[in-house]
Amino acid sequence: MLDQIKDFMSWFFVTGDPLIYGADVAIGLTTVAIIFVLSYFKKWGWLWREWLTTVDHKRVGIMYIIASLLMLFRGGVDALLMRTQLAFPDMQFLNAEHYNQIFTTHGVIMILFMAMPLMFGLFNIAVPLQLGARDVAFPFLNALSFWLFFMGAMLFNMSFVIGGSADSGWLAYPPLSEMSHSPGVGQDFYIWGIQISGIGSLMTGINFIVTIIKMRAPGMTWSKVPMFTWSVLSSCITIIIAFPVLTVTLALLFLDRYLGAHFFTMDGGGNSMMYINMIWMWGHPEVYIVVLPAFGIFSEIVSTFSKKRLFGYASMVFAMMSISVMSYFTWLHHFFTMGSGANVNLFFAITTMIIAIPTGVKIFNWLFTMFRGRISFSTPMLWTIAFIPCFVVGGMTGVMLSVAPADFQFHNSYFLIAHFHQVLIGGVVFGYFAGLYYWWPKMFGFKLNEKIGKWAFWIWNIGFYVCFMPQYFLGLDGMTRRVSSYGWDKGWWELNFTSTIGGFLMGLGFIFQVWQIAHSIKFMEKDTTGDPWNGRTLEWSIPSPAPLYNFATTPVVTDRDDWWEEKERIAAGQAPKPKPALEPIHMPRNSALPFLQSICWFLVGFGLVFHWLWIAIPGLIGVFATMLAHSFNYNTDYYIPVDEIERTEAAARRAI
Amino acid sequence: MAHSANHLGTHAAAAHGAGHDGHDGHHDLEEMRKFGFWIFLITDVILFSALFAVYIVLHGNTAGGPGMKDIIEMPGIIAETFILLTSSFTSGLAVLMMNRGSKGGLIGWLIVTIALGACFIGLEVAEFAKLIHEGHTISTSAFFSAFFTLVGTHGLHVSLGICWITAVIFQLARHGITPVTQRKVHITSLYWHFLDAVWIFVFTIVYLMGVM
Amino acid sequence: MAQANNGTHGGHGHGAHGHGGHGNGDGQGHGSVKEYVIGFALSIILTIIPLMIVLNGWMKGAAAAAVLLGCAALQFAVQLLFFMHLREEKGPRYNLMTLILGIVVALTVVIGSIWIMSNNPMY
Amino acid sequence: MKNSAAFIRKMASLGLLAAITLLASGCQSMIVFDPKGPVGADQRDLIYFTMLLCLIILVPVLALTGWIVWRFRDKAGNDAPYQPKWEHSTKLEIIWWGIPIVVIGVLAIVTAKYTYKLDPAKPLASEVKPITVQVTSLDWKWLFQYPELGIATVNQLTIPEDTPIRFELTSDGPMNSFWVPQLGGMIYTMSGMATTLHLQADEPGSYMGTGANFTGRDFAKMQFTTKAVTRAEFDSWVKEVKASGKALTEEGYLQLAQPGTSEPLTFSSIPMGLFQRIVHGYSMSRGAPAGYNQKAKTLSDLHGEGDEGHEQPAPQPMPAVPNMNHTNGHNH
Ligand code: HEA
Ligand code: HEA
Ligand SMILES: [Cu+2]
Repeated sequence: MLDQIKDFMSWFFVTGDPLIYGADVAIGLTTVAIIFVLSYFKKWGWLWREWLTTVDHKRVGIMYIIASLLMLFRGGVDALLMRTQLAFPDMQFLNAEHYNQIFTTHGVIMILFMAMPLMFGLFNIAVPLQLGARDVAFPFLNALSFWLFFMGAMLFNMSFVIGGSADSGWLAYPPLSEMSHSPGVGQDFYIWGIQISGIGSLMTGINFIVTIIKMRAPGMTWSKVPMFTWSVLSSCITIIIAFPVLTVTLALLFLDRYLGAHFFTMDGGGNSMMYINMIWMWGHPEVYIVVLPAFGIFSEIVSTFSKKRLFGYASMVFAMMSISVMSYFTWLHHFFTMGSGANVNLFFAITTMIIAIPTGVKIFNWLFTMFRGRISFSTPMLWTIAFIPCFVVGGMTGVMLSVAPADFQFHNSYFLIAHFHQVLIGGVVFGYFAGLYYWWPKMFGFKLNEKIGKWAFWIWNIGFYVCFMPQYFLGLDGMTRRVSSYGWDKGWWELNFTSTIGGFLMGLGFIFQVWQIAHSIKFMEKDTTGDPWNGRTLEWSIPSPAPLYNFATTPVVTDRDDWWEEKERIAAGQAPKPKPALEPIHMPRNSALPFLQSICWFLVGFGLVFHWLWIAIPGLIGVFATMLAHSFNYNTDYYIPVDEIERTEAAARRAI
Repeated sequence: MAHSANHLGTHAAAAHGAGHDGHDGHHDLEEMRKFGFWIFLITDVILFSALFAVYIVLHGNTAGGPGMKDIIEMPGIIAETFILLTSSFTSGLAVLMMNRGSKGGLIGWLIVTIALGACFIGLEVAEFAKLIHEGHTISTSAFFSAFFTLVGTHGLHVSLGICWITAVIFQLARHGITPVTQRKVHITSLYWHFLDAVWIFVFTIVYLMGVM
Repeated sequence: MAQANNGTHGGHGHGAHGHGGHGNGDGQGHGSVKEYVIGFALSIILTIIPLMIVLNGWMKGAAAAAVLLGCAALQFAVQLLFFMHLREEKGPRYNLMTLILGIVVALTVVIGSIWIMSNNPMY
Repeated sequence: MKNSAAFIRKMASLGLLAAITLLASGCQSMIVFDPKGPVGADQRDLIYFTMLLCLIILVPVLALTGWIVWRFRDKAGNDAPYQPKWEHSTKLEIIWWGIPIVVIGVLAIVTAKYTYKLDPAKPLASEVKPITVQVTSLDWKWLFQYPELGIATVNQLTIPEDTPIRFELTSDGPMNSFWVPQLGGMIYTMSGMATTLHLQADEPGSYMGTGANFTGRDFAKMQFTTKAVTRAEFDSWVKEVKASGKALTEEGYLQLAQPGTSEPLTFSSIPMGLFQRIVHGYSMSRGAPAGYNQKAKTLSDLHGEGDEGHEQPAPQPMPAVPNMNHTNGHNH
C-alpha cells in the first residue's frame, strides 16, 4: 500500500530536480502565506464579495492585469533560464528534456497567458469608459471569460510541478506531440490549459464586438470612436475568426491522444501536415490579435502626449480593419519549407507582404501626429517612441522572412526568433506597458513614479537590443531554434553570451518596474483630477478611479476627441455641455457562477489530463448545472438609487 | 418608470429623456443579446468549416479499411434529413405562435421540435452504434476519425439544443411570454435553424458525395 | 441602443419610440405562416433534387458535385431568409456583415486547406 | 536650437553609417552569406536585395523619427510650428500609401521570379549527371542512402563537388527539416511522403548540416558534416565504404531507427528499396496503392519535372513486409 502511494506520488509529482523542489516549496509557502494573510486580516469575505464574484469590468480588468503580470514573471524566468543555458557552449545547467519544457512553456505562457490577458485587462479597463458605457455588453460572460482564462492558466502552470510540462514547442506539432512520441501528461495539460482559456478568449471577442457596436454613447458615430476602441474591435474580429479553428485543432489532437483517433498520427491515415496547416490558421492571426490593440494604445498616447489630434484617422481605421482581415490569408508563410510548391508559396508570400503596407501607413500617421505637435516625454510616451524603431526593424525582418525562397534560409533559425521577439516585445509588450502606465491612474487613482519608470524603460530597451540583435546574426550563422546546447566549434558563443546579458538586463528592467509599483503604492501620488495626462477621450472626464457605475449620467458625444474639445470650449469661456438630471442606474448583480463554473471546467480539464473520468464527469455536470442555474436566474440586476449616486459623486468632487 | 431606460449601456433614456415604457431598456438589452448570439453562431460556422476541411482532406485516408461508400446506409440518413428539416419548420411555427401571444401553441410546437430532434439523435446514435458494433471506431482510420468527429459534433450540438429548449420550456411555463423568455425562444430557434443548415452540408458533403 | 445604433445614419427616422411601440419588437415582421411554409417547401425540394441526382446517377463527377453544393448553398440561403429572417434587419446590417465575414472565412478555411494539402500529396 | 538639431542629425547619420558598416562586415562572416553552391548564392543575392529594399525605407523612417521627436519636443522656447488641429493631408497620405505599395510591388515581382527559380523540386542546370541521396530523419540522427551507389551513411554526408545532388527526403519519426546553410535553404522531412531538394557544392570543403525542425529530446544532436570533395576523392571514398564490409540490413535499419543518437557511420550496402518502404510504410494508410515496392513519389514527380537522370534499380519484391510502424514505439 505504502509503496503504491509512493509510486503514485513520484509519478504524479514532478521529481528529481532541485529547481522543481524549489518551485514546490515556493508554491507551498506562497499559498500558506496568502491563506494566512487573508485569514489574519479577515479578508475572505472581502475577497469573495469584491473580487471572486464581481462582474464589474474594471475589477475584472484589474484581475486580468495582475494575473498576466505574474505570468510575465513566470515566462520571463523561463526565458532567463534558457538564456543561462545558452550562454556558453556545452552548458550543463539544464538538461535537454528540461530545456524543451522550458521553451515550450515560455512560448505558451508569454503569448497565451501573458499577452492575451494583459490585452483583455486593458480592454476591460478602457473600452467601456471610452465608449461612455456603464459596463460591457455581457458583464456575466465577461467575468466567466476571466475565470476561464485564469483556470486554464492555472491548469497549464500546474504541469510544472504535477505530471510534467509539455515539451514539443509552443504549437505542439504532431507527430511529436502525439501519444507515440509524447506519452506523458504534459501535452494534455497544454491542450486543456489552452482550450479552457481559449473558450474565454472567444467569448471576450464576442463580448467586446457587441459592446462596441451597440453601446456607444449617444452621438458617438463611427467616425468619433476613439482609436483604441477601434483597435479592440479589429482585434476582436480577428479573435472570432481565428479562435474557433484553434478549438477544433486542439480538440482533434486530444482525440488522437485520448481515443486513439488518427487525425495527425503517422499511421492509420493521419496527416500531421493538416495540423500544421490548421494551427497556423489560428497562429498567424493570433499575433495580429495581440498587436492590434497595442497599435490602438499608441494612437491614444501619441496624440495625447503630442497635444495634437491623431493624424489620418480614417486611414488608421481602414489600415487596422484591413490588417485584421488580411491576417487570415497569410498563414502558410510559417511553413514555406513544407514543399507545397511554388504557386502556393508565392501566393502566401505576396499576401504576407501586403500587410506591410497598412502597417507602414500607421507608422507614418503616428510620426505625423507628432509632427507639429508638442511632445512631452512621460513614461507612456517613452514606450511609444521606443516602439517605432523597434517595430519597424522587426517588421522589416518580417518582410524579409516573407520572401519565400529566402525563408528557406531563415526558417526556424535564430533570425526568426529575433524577428518575432522584436515585434512581440517592441510591439506588444512595449505597447501594453505604455497602456498600463497610461491608464494606471484611472485604474487605481494614483500615478506611477516617473523616475523609476524611466530607469526601467531605459534598462528594458538597452537590454532588448543587446539580447535580440545578436540573434539575427546567430540565425544567419546557422543556429537553429530549440537547441538545448551547442558545441564550441560552432563559433556562436560570443553572440549567445551577449544575448544572455541582454536577457538579464530586461529582467533587471522588470525588477525596476516591480520596485516602481511598490514605491508608488507607498508614496502614493494621488490623481485628484481624474485627468492626469490632459487626456482627450471620455475616460478622462470622470474621477479616478472610476466609480462603480462609471458615468453618473450618460455623456452625449459631439466630437471626435470629445473630452478635449469640451475642455477647449470651457477654456474659451463657453458653457459646458448640460448634464441631465440623475436617474437610478441599472446594474448587473455580482454572481458566483462564473467562478464556480470555471472551477468545474478546471476539473474537467484536470480529469481528462489524467484520464480520471471520476473527476471529469462530475466537473462536466457542474458545468451544466451552473449554466442552468444562470439560465433560470431571473434576478440578475438591481438599481443604484439617485441619492447614492449623489453621495458618490460628491465624495469624488470633494477629493478634487 | 424611468428606471429601466437608464440601463447599463443602453442610452435611449439619456438621449430622449425619461418617461419611457419600462420594456424599452429590456428590449435593447435583449436585442443586444441576440446580436451576441448571432456572432457566436458565426464562430460556430467557422468551427464547422474547420471540421469540414479536415474531413475533406482526410476522407480518403482509410488505412486499408472501408470508406464512406462501404458503410453508408442511405435510408436512415434520408430519414434523419427530413426529420431535421421538419423540426426546423416546427421551431419556426413555435416562434409564430409566440408572436401571436399563444403560450400553449408556443410550448406545443417547441415540444414537437425537440421530439423531432430526439428522433434525429436516436437515428444517428443507432447509425453510430451499428458502425461501432461492426468494428469501425474513431481509431480505425483517419477517415473514421474525421467522420465520427464531424457528424458527432453536429449531433452534440443538436443534443445540447434539445436540453436547452427543454430548459426554455420550463421557463416559459413559469414566467410566460416576457421579453426575456421571448429572446430565449428567438435564440434557440436561431440555433436550431442553424443546425439544420449545417446538417445540409453534412448531408451533401459526407453522405451524398460519399456515395457518388 | 437606438441612438448608438443610428450613429452612422445620424439619427434616422425612428428614435427609441420608433420601435418602442411594440413591446417585443420582434413580433411584427418576423414571418408569417405563408413564409414558413414556402421556406419549408423550398428546403424539401432542394433536398430531393440532389438526392435524386445521386440515387439515380443522373450526373457524375464535377458536374454533380457542383449541383449538389449549389443546392446546399441555396438551402442555406433559404434557412437564412425564410427562417432566420436575415432580410428584416434594420439600420446598419451588422448581422449581415458578420455573416459575410464568417462565410468568407469558412470558405478560406476549406478551400485553402484543400489547395495546400493537395499540393502536399502523401504518396 | 538650429545647431543642436543639425548636430543630432549628424550624429544620427554617423550612427547609422556605423551600424551599416558593422552589419555589412558582420554579415561577411555569417555562413548564410558565405555560400558554396549555386542555390545558396542565389539565396544570398535575394537576401541582399530584400535587405537593401528594406533599408531604403528603414533608414529614412528612423531618421525621420529621430528628427521629429527632437524637433517637436515640448520645451520652453521651442520655435517649431505647433498645429494641434492639423489632422489630415490627402497629399501626404497618398505618399505613404503609395511608396510602400510600389516597394511591395517590386518585392513581389522579385519574389515571384526567385520562387520559381529556386523551387527546391527543380533540378539544377548542369552538364554533370546528378547523384541521388535519399535522406531519412530518424530519432535523433540522419540516414543518407546513395541508391545508385548502394551505400549509406549516418550523420555524415559526402558529396562530389560541382555535381547536382538530388535529395529525396522523408522521416521515420517526427517531422524535421534538412538544412545545409552554405549549400542552400532547407526543406521539411515528413513521414509518409518524400520531398525533393536540389543542391550543389561548388568547391570542396566541410559544411555544417543540421536539423531545423524540433523533434524532441536529442534534437540538438542531429547535426552532421557535409563534406564536399573532388570527384576523384569521392570515387575513392565510395570504394572505401564499399570495401568496409559493414552492410545495412533490414534489422539493422530497425535498430537504427530506435530513439537514440549516433556517431557517424558508413554502410557498404543497403537493402533494396528501403527508402521507398519507409515512405510507403506510412503513406499506405493514407490511400497509397498497395505493394511496398511502389516507388515513392516525390514532389517534383508531381509537378511534372525532374525525373530525368533519376534512374533507380527497380526494387525487387520482397517476401515479407516489414512493419515500419513498430520502429518508433507506438503505443497503439
Ligand atoms: C506581434 C507579433 C508579430 C507581428 C506584428 C509580425 C509581423 C510580421 N511577420 Fe511575423 N512572426 C511572429 C510574430 C509577429 N510577426 C511570430 C511569433 C512568428 C514565429 C512563430 C513561430 O514559428 O514560433 C513569426 C514568424 C513570421 C514568419 C515565418 C517565418 C518562418 O517560420 O520561417 C514570417 C514569414 O513571412 C513573418 C512575417 C511577418 C511580416 C511580413 C510581418 C508584418 O506584419 C510586418 C509589417 C511591418 C513593417 C514592414 C514595418 C513598418 C512598415 C513600414 C515602415 C512601411 C514600409 C515597408 C515596406 C514597404 C517593406 N513572421
Ligand atoms: C510575448 C511574447 C514573448 C516575450 C515577451 C518573450 C520574452 C523573452 N524571450 Fe521569448 N519566445 C516567445 C515569446 C516571447 N518571448 C515565443 C512564442 C517563443 C517560441 C517558443 C517555442 O520555440 O516554442 C520564444 C522563444 C524564445 C527563445 C528561443 C528558445 C529556443 O528556441 O531554444 C529565447 C532565447 O533566447 C527567448 C528569449 C526571451 C527573452 C530573453 C525574453 C525577455 O524579454 C524576458 C524578460 C525577462 C523577464 C521579464 C523576467 C524577469 C524575471 C526576473 C527579474 C526574475 C529573475 C529570477 C530568476 C532568474 C530566478 N524566447
Ligand atoms: Cu505569421
